[in-house]
Amino acid sequence: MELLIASAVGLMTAVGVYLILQERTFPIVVGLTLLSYAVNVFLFAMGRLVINQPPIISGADAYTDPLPQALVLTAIVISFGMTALIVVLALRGFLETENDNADIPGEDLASEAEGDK
Amino acid sequence: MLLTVVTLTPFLGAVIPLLAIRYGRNFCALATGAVTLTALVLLLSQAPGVYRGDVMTWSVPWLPMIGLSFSFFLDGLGLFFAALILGMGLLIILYARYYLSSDDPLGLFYFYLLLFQGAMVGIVLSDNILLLLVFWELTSLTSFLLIGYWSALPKSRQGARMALIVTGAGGLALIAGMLMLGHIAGSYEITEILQRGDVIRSSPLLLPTLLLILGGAFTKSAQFPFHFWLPHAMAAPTPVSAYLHSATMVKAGLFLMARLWPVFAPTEAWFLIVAPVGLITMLIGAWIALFKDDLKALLAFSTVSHLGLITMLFGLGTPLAAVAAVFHIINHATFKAALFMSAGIIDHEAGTRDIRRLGGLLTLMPITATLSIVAAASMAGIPLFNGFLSKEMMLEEAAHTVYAGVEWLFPVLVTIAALISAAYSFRFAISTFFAPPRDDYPHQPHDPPFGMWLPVAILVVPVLAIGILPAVTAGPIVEFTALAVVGEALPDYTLAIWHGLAPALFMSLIALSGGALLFAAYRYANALRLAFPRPDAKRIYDAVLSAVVNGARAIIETTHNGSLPRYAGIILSAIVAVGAVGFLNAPHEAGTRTIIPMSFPAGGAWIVLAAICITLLFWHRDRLLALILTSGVGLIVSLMFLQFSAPDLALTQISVDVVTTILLLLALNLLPKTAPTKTAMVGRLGRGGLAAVIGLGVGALAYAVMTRDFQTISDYHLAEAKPGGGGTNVVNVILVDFRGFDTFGEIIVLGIAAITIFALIDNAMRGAAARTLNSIRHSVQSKDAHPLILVVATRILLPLALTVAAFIFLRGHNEPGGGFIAGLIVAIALIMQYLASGYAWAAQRARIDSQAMIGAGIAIAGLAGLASLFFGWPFLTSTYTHVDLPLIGDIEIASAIAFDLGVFLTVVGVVMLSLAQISRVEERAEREPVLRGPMDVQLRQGRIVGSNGGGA
Amino acid sequence: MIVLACTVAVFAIGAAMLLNLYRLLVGPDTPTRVLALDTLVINAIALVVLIGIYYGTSIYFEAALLFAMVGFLTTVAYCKYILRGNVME
Amino acid sequence: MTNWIIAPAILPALTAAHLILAWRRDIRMQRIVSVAATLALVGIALFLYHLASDGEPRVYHVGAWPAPYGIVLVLDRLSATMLLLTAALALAVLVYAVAGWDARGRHFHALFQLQLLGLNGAFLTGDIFNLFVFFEVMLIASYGLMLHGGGARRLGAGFQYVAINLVASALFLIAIGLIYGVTGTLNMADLAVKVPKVVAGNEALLRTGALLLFLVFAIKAAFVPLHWWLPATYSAASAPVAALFAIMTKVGAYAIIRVYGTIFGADAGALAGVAVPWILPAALVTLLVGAVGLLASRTLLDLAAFNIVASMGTLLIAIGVFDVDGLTTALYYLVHSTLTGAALFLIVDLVATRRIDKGGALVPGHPISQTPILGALFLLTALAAVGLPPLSGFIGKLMVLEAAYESPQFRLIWLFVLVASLMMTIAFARAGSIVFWKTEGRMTGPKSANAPIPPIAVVALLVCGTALLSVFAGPAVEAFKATAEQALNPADYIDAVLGSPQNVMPSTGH
Amino acid sequence: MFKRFVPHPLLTLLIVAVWILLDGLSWGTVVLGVILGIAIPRLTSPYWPDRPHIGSPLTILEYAVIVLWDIVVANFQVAYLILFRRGDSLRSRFVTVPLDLRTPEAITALAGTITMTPGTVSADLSGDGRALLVHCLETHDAEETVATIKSRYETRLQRIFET
Amino acid sequence: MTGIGEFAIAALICLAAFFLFVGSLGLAKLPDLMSRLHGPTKATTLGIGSMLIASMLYFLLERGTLSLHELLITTFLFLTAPVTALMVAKAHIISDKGSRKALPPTGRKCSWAVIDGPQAERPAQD
Ligand code: NA
Ligand code: NA
Repeated sequence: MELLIASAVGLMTAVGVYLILQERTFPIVVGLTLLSYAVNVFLFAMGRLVINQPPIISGADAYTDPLPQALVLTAIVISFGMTALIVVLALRGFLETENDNADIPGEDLASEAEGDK
Repeated sequence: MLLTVVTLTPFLGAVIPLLAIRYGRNFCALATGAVTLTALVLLLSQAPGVYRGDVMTWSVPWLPMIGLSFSFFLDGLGLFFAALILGMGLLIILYARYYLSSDDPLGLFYFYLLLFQGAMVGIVLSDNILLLLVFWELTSLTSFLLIGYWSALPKSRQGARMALIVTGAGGLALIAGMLMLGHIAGSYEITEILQRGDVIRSSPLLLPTLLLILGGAFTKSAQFPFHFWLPHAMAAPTPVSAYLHSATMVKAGLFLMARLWPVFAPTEAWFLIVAPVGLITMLIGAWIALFKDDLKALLAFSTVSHLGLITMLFGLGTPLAAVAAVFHIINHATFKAALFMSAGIIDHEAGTRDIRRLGGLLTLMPITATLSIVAAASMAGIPLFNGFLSKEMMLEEAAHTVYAGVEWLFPVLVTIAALISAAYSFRFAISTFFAPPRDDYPHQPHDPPFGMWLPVAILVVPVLAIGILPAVTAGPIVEFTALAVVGEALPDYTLAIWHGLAPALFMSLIALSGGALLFAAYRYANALRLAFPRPDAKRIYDAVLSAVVNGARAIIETTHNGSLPRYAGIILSAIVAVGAVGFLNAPHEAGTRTIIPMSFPAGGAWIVLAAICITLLFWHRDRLLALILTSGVGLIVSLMFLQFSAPDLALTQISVDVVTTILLLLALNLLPKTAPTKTAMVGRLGRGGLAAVIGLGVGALAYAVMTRDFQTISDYHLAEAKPGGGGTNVVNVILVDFRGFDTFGEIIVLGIAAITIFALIDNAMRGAAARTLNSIRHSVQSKDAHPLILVVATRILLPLALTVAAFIFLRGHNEPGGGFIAGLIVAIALIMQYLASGYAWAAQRARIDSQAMIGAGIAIAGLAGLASLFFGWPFLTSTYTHVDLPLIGDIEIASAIAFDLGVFLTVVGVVMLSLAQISRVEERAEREPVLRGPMDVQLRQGRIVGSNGGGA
Repeated sequence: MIVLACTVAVFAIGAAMLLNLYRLLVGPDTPTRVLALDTLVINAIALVVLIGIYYGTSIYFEAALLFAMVGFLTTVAYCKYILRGNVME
Repeated sequence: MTNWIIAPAILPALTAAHLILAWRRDIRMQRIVSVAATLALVGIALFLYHLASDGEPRVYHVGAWPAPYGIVLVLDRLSATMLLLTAALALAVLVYAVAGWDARGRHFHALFQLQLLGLNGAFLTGDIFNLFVFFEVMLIASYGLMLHGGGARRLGAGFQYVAINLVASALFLIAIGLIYGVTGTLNMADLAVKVPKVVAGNEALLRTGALLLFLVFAIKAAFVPLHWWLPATYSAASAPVAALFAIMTKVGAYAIIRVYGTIFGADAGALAGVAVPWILPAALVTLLVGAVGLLASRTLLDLAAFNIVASMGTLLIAIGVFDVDGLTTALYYLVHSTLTGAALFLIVDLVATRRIDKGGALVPGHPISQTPILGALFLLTALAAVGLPPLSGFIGKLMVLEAAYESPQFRLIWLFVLVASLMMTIAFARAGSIVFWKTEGRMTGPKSANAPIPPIAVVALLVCGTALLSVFAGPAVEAFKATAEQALNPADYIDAVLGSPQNVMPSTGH
Repeated sequence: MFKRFVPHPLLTLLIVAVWILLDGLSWGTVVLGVILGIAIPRLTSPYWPDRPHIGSPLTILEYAVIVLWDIVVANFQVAYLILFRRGDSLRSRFVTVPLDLRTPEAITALAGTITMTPGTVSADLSGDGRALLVHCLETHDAEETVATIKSRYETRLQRIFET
Repeated sequence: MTGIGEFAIAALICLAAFFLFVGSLGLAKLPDLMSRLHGPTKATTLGIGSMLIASMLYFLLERGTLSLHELLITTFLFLTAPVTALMVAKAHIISDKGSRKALPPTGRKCSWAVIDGPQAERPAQD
């Protein structure tokens, strides 16, 4: 199992990173979503994998580590907020410039005269 | 104490002219003069003591950690320079009053001047060399302002910047040198350092230290090859040139050499470096001066030459050379300042400073002429004028100087230099005053007002006095000053006109007669000069500077090209590099934890995930598909959470994903649906490689950790959740209690995201964005916006969903669930309505102010946390109790639920606000009128009411 | 016996999911993919319930419940997108 | 008494909530409430600074759970200093913004308060995951502020800023995961206890975690080559926001001092000073890039932005030395560069808004109104930035050179520092003479009669701050020295956090 | 009085039931369920204007039983088709079902039923809501299919919703 | 604990598994989308249905606890499945020109909603 999860994390990370390295905003957003999946699973896995011992106190003799779960929950929520924001940001940037490149529209000062001479 | 006062007086007094100018230029000048005079009087009041031989010091710590202190000391050298600076200052103030025209801001000029004066005095009175550095930099700065005083003139601006940059660079070298000197000597106090000469001389760091300090001194005193800035600084108003560039600032370097003379002069390096540099400067300066047609330029290079002379004298390292140096400083200060002022007067009166366009001024302005001629004679080194005496001594010293085993080198070269300086002095005097008068002056030149030539006259007096009676007039000053420089008893010497038939006498005669001849043969000399290449320092400097700037731009603009892929690529590569180095440089052992056997569904899920990921890799340009695939990933991840005992995570992931998907869909509707393939194969391979490496790394780390056992603090959480936190769902108890502070921050993140989205969209309704929205052409496929069957279904689902939400919320503390998930479910339920019946219709019915909801949510969470303070417990301390209600029976109420309510409200508010905002944009982009009805097909009691185009 | 049944079921559902995956990736058109995703979710629900039976715990039911709601919403959203572009007009 | 430690977090949060709830549409009330709250924050920060100045760290157990199980806030000299600096800067910037910038978009004041919440939380927390959370609060608020006002360039830069920081956040989680996965704890003090005990077989993992965490802070601190987001972001942000951001890079510096002084400090056994060797080289390059960037500037905003990079370079050099003198210098320079960086952004804004046709472009333009005062302020700010006397920049430079003298590479450091300040001198001299001297045509900008005073006053105040920092360098450095000593000797910190819990409940029966 | 508190008794009942399904049967849950059962309909009523009045429970029960049975049958039919018939050999086609139903809820119910029962999926509604588009997986006689739909389901639904 | 009960549960589970598989098989196997729709919408619902009944029985007989969540899930699915199918069908009709041609007439003046959108009532043609 550990190998499955580790490889899954690696795979999601790789694809996420690859998408983040694109020029356009939308794939970058998708990439970031994938990356946060990967990272959440990674963080979750740091509590080790345990089957059928949910951290719900029920007189069972053992429970999985609840702390990483709480951390991942926070992480999920935060990355949700961030994703929402960056999606709108991408949209907004596109509306402003009519292109969805993830670069910065310069003020092109180069055209203007040189400095002190 | 008093020394500090002397130093600070000009600084504090600097504001006076700014205020005094209101009451007229004369008053302003008087006030400024008064400031300088005060300082001068205070200083001279100490003269007797100093000449009695006692050194007065005063010190308060400033920054002990680095040995910086406010410490001053006064000895012969300091007194001499300080007096020179303040005395000259007085004359300049007087002169400038008349020189500057009425539309020049005189107050500002005096303000700068006094600041400069203070800085100079500070340099010469500082005991702490770090303090000296402070003043040193201040002189560079104030001279920058003074040179740029006529900022309208390009020459002034460039001259000012050149001076600042060159002397600034020297200043930086000096900082390094001084710090090293301090570290070697173990003290930053000059008085101490002078005691530790031998320690310093024996230090391995001696040479770098010396070079760095000389770097400072040479730049300031315009020594070759840094001499080029000084003539350009002459763009400044003449009073500035006279003050900074002949009398004072350029002498700061000389002062430094004099100050540290006892430490460095005995070393071989000192002589080998300083003496030749001075000599070369002396020669080059003189040679260039000879061919300058601008009076001020001529004087400027002459100054360079004389500074070289003095530098050389210090460089020779013999006590008598030092005496000569001091003597020449006095003499040069007098006649050169006088000449600068006269040049200014001539410029003022004749409207030009070009020698070729001047002539016959002797008759037109006799007073000025007489004074100038006297000063020029001194500059030429004619007997009975003070310049002659110090030059004589210089020649005497040079006469028996052997450099690198060559006897003739110094004697010959200094004689040539003297010869040339005689020549340009003649040229200055004769072609200005004696040459046939010209008739093309803008207006008849005549002597200036009294106040303008008075300073010149005052300066010419010592020229003659010293020239005739040196021993009486200058003797004591020179002696005490030289004593302070050398630091030990001086060998016998006499300041006299006649030293008998010494070699110097003959060298002098050669110089004068040769000078006369050279002036006579000026035309041929000039031809000779023109025959050789003449490197223009200014052009080189400009070329270098613009090369630097352009180079910088090339670097920055190619690296910071705004390409996110590149930025991200570099950052990620750096991460990989550092991570790899970190991992490989430490021991690592494989884990020993027992592996969980693989199961079929897990394997299946893995295959699904892998397949989706790989597909995504190749088809991400079809954005809708990419989105669908991402939903698939989310599904698998949620299942994974379930498989490994994390129901809460699964619930959260599931509900978050759907909201994200809808957000992305809304955005995608306005964004381009596909992206062109423009990346080159290479680029794709590079990115793929980097991605693969990172993926491998993260996967490997995950595996490494998962396969080893560890001790964790969460046993405590498992143990305390029920008794301490009052809940059996440990994850939820951690979220709202153990680590409630995290959750508090988390909902605030959500809140901020929402109001940021709100702000972002809010201004999308205007300007460029609005134009884009209007230009978007939707190819709407179906005309059926609100399918009846969908509408009805969602109407039934809504109450059910809300019920579920209530359930999830209430049980959260004990079973999987909680405020966050409940909030998302409510949001989802509402979204269903939006989807089915349209945002407009649904929003009308949703009487929820989502922004208020967010605010309330955060407030409730915060206040719920604060409540515990009133019971004397820290923020977010929770409690719970069991109440036994009739019928219902025992139920447990944990105060954490209030906090969870805050979470709930925030979440609902955030989701609603975000979607609402994007919908606003979508509405704006709509082409055709959208039905505002709940369902497009409207059926009523057996009648069908068509309702197309019914806009709200 | 139940365990055996569960094992069989797990394999059957796993196979079903792989079939869904096939449709999801092969398509050909977007509605098909959406349908495939929807079916995948339904199988997931079954899997969750099955796990519940297998481990004899009811802790996972809310997950199934949520899957049911969310799966529906997602599918409808995608379809609405195909139909109208703007899913919330 | 110790309850006040939570105040810097709660006050801004509730203020923001109140602003969103009550005064969404009333900018006037927003201003009043926001300024009042920030004033109160300054007061609280002063009090906390006073509290911390006795040298004993104070611990606040949020939720009354004992450390390391709950989240603790720790008030020591370092955190108190950062809190005070932040509050003071915030007040100045806010006053500047109230002159009009805040009305150019929605929710400025709420975002501003939440930004403060994020900063304060980050400075106070003693738990690495909670640090992550407050980093996120700080960042997302900064996104909001940075995008405040809209505009194509701002949106473009904003997207990059957000994207890069999201990557950084992912890295942060991975690092935390690794550290937790090996040590099983999140509390800094507890980590400081457990890190030295880590078995050799786990060392590589922990070291990797530590270094990845360092990279997160390095990105925040704009270490070259992780700095890409900074110039564009800062030059695109509105002036007051950019000025406030002067503290953002310092958070990275703070975190480095905190984490690598406390958790991976001298007593951390095999992992002692794990990140330190990386700091100095990167710092030198950062300084160089900053200086080159200054030379390359085409606008006043570039100038201000790259000045931040350069000053971070210098600051990080001092941190790179990582001994008491080094950190003392670092703290001095941190305060200095924060004030200077902020002042520069504001004065640049004042100038650019007056140059109607040319704006911030470094090309000759009209003479501007109020040139004397603005010119003087620009000159002084430039002096501080370049490191010329009489302001704190010069002393800071001397301190850095002094601190580096003991280091084996002191020649290299000196070379970089001195050459860089020469380049900066050139850059600022060019800019200043173009903007203030090389002018033609009629005067533009509001007549000094009807120009609002507060903005100029704010800049003047910041400059005064650097002047005071210079004049009273002695006492200031004394305080910083004490701070540095405390930061480098975590024993007290650990005792305070893990030792006798003051306000913790008995383990059961809440 | 009762009407004012419980505007939609059926929905309230449903919610109480759901609540009990979720929370298990106890006095506490019943009370809480009732509270929700009253609160939620009030909250959601704006989203569901003019809810229909429902006919006698018996007819509903009868209908439910029929449909459930048909669903079971349908599943086996479809299973057979899928397993033992080559895809292209299926005679699948669209048919139009003209509607007499008027209430949206009724139409929805019919469409749902059709989809869940033998070999048919309702695919769309006519623009005026008077006809239903149905896809048959395997049919030889469209008219017959339509007829069964109308007789077996629509009439009953009319009795439930529109009398 | 009755063997019959256990057997029933096992049988239901297998039945569920069977239908789920068949449903997905149909999705994969059938030629066009409209036919594929039949598989999931029916088979899966019954599959889930019987799985849930199995689960209920399991908890009732094996655990002696009455677990009724399953009913709720079923309700949701039976409520949503037809709508899902309808929406997918509409999406298909829109995105696939061929099938749009193949649609039978509505027998009304207006065409299907997905194509023409809502229309005012007109008398039936006959
Ligand atoms: Na608590
Ligand atoms: Na950016």
